[in-house]
Amino acid sequence: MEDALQLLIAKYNYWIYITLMMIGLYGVIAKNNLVKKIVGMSIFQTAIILFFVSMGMKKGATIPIVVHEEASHGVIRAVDYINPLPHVLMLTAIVVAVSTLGVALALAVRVYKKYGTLEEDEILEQIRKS
Amino acid sequence: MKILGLVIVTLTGAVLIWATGEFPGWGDPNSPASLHVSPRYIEKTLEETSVPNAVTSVLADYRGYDTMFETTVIFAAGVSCFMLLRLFAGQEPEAVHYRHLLTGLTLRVRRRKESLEELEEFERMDSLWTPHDIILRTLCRFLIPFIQLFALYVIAHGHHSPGGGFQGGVILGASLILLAIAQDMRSALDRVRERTLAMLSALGVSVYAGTGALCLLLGSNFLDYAALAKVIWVDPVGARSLGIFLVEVGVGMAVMATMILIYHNLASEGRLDEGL
Amino acid sequence: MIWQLDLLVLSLVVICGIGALVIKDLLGSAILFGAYSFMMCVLWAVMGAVDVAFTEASVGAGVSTVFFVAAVFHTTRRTKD
Amino acid sequence: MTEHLPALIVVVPLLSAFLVFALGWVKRELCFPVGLCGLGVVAWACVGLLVQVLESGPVTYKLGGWEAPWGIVYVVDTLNGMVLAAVSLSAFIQWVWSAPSLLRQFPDRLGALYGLQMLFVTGLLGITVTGDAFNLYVLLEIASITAYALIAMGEERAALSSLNYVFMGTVGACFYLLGVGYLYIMTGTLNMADLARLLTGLHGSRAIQVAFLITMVGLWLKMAFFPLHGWLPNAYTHAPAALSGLIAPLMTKVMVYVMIRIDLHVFGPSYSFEKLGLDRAVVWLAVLAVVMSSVLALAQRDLKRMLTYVILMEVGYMVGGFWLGNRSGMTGAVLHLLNDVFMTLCAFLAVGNLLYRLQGCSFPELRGAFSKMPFTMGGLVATALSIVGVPPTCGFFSKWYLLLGALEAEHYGFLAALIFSSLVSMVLFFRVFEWAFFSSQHENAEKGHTGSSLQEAPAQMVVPLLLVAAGLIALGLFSGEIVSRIVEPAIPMAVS
Repeated sequence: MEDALQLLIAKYNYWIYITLMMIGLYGVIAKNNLVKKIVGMSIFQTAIILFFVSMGMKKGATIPIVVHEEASHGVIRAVDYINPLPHVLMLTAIVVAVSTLGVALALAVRVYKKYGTLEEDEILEQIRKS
Repeated sequence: MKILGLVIVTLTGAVLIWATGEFPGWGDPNSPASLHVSPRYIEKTLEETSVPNAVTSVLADYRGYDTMFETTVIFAAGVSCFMLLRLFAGQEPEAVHYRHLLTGLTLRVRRRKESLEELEEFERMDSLWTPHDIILRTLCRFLIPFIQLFALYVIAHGHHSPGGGFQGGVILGASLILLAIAQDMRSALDRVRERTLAMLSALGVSVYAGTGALCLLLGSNFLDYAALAKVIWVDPVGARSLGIFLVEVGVGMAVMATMILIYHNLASEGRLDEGL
Repeated sequence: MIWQLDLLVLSLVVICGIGALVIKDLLGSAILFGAYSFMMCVLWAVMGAVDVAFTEASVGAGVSTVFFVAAVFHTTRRTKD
Repeated sequence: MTEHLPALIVVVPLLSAFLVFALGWVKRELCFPVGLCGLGVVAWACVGLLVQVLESGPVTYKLGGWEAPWGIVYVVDTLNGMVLAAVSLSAFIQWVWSAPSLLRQFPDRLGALYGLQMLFVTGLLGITVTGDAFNLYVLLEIASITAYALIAMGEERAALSSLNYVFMGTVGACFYLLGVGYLYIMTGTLNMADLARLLTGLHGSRAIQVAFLITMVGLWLKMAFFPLHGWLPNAYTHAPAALSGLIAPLMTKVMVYVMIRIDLHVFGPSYSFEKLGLDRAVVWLAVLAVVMSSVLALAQRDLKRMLTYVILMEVGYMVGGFWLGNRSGMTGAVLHLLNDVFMTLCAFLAVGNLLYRLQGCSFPELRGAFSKMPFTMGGLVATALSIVGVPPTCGFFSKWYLLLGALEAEHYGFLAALIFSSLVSMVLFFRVFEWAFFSSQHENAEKGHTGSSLQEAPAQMVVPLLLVAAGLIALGLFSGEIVSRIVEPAIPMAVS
């Protein structure tokens, strides 16, 4: 019991991140409305970003901007600063997410112009009829 | 589809959670992620690039190649939206609406023999009724310069504080999007033409890639900003810092122009008329 | 950080995420997605990822939501699920 | 200058993409020649790099001058040297070939279109050349976003198919990213060589197993491996004819290359094939992929749509051959990767030529094509021979290695699938030629609607097609050379 609680406290963050990812993934797979699918896609991407950012976290450390006074004394210790690498990666990932979002919405607008609806089953119905 | 989705999601989630058992604890300072590669970035950033913000130095220098493509991604998205949505052969409508700004009256002009657009007190409208929000307009007029100033600060001060080209560019773009929402897209486009936007976005990314190519021409590796020391009379470390600033400006330009381009095309379905 | 607050923000994120997917109005979905992004941004700021939080605040909660609203404005708010 | 060749192959197309897009606003006629120059330089750099690698071993290039685990490096060995040369050459040929139909179809947005095409090529070249797992993701997204937009420029269902591709592709890329995240949290590095070094100590780890699994699933989604192929047929069918000549040959093949790279040079062959015990299951999946896609291809009544199922079949070959896990199978897969780029290119160039003159390319519409468009159909015949696997063409040799691999691994299911699909493709193409050749008199009697106006496509479109068709035979003739000098060194010694 004690071990399980310990595990829960150490890992519950990861579990919530994965839950979020799965919510997004479910949205992409199972939703019928195209804009809803796009929302699901964005949730999925953002949850992955959250997972990455949490990797860089160090308890007891501060944000990765080196203070000049410390530098002049020649003691910059990596332990005192949060790992900047995941942040950099995730800046890129956020940009990718917003780019995908823009293109996907443009496509959704085009689909709506053509079929007059955003529901996937109604669109497929129209295609089958023609 | 719903059941299939649920099954896939549960399975994937279970597999992913099963693997977390081996992860280092959340926020563990001794995890491999914080021990192997990243300490160098923190310990050497001042010494090697003279940029205190480790995120900026890693973003624009150590992994600057990633960032170049990050900017390219957003450029590609802007070009894609433009290409997918923009309508060129616009049918000229038979009747055009104008609003008399002083009285708020709407005129419907059937045949546009003489254009009213030159006259100061008239404003073109697309739908029959759009609200004439004097408070909103005046307030945005006041706000926008400050937003833009802040954006420029964010770009310029990215070396020492959170922020940088990307964030600043987005804020700069958002200020013009705000103008397009609060007034209408036509007056926003009067300030910055579509052609200017397209040129700016291409120019911004070219500044980034061009800085890298300049280093190549100066005999170093691609994106090795230290090579710039040969042309600007500073030491290599200062040249790195300057190179980072240069590419941040490029990123800011590209991101600003692209965000506005995407918004304009999305919000008017490519007609670039009144917008929302 | 205080773990109670952490848990609160985390559960708000999950609620906003689920809400954005189940609400039967696309405009509402867009706004809830904006709230989701904003909560994310708070989480990251707390984790010390200030640059990422800054970006997410301007991109995820700001520009993305505007894009969503623009797209919904030109399509429809109606949805079946 | 030669030490900077690796940088040139990405920088030149990138800068010319921006230039082409800007020129689209100023002087539209210049877009084509500028892009042509850019791609010419790239093709020269890629071939030069391949020659350099063949002469003096793998080349490493440090971007920004930073050492490997901290900065991003390029690593070029014979495997990606070969893929680079194939990608750049086929992009160059496609650029020349597509100009007339693009000019006719999209005169108003030429600059944006050319710019995106160039960015797509940049993305693919970058994916191929990079030695960093995260950098690969960014470039993957560049290639994907441009591909979404280019596909959506088609008519009818294109936007919907492309949106579907957006969902599947983004989920695939996210899975890949998540896999990289799992690797990063366990090892703390993103560089591929460094990952390979650190992973040898972590072979028993569950997290690494899951990372391997989700990376593979993500890549399979991207390459449309059988159960995850849903997006490909619609997307490629509805894409504009001129652009599917660029996307169809390159996208899936580069993804197969990425899978080979990750399996061999990040996880290592012993981990990928022995530790998890997945190899036989994956080969059985590939068998299913080959059989199902050949059956589905039989059900199609449209040439372009049929070819998209042939692409799925080829993906099945490559994945199956690779996962056989022995030397012959891998040789077959890598050789087939090279051959398939040009086979698919040739097929889609021919279809593009047909579509330049015809309304659509369902079988009845192909009537009389042989007599009216002899060169185009000649190119299609060469492709068909190669896809079926008739000896002088290149398809035969790679299939031969795949068969050998299946025999060595005693995997008779894959063997049977190979033979079955070859027979089916014979039937497939025979049907097409029957419509196109034997029905011509029939059509003359009826004096159909398109009959008199049908003529050969312009020379700018025919000559590239014939060149590629000749290339198919040349690749076949030199395949012994290619195997011994390029493919063999690319496979690690550990694979027996």
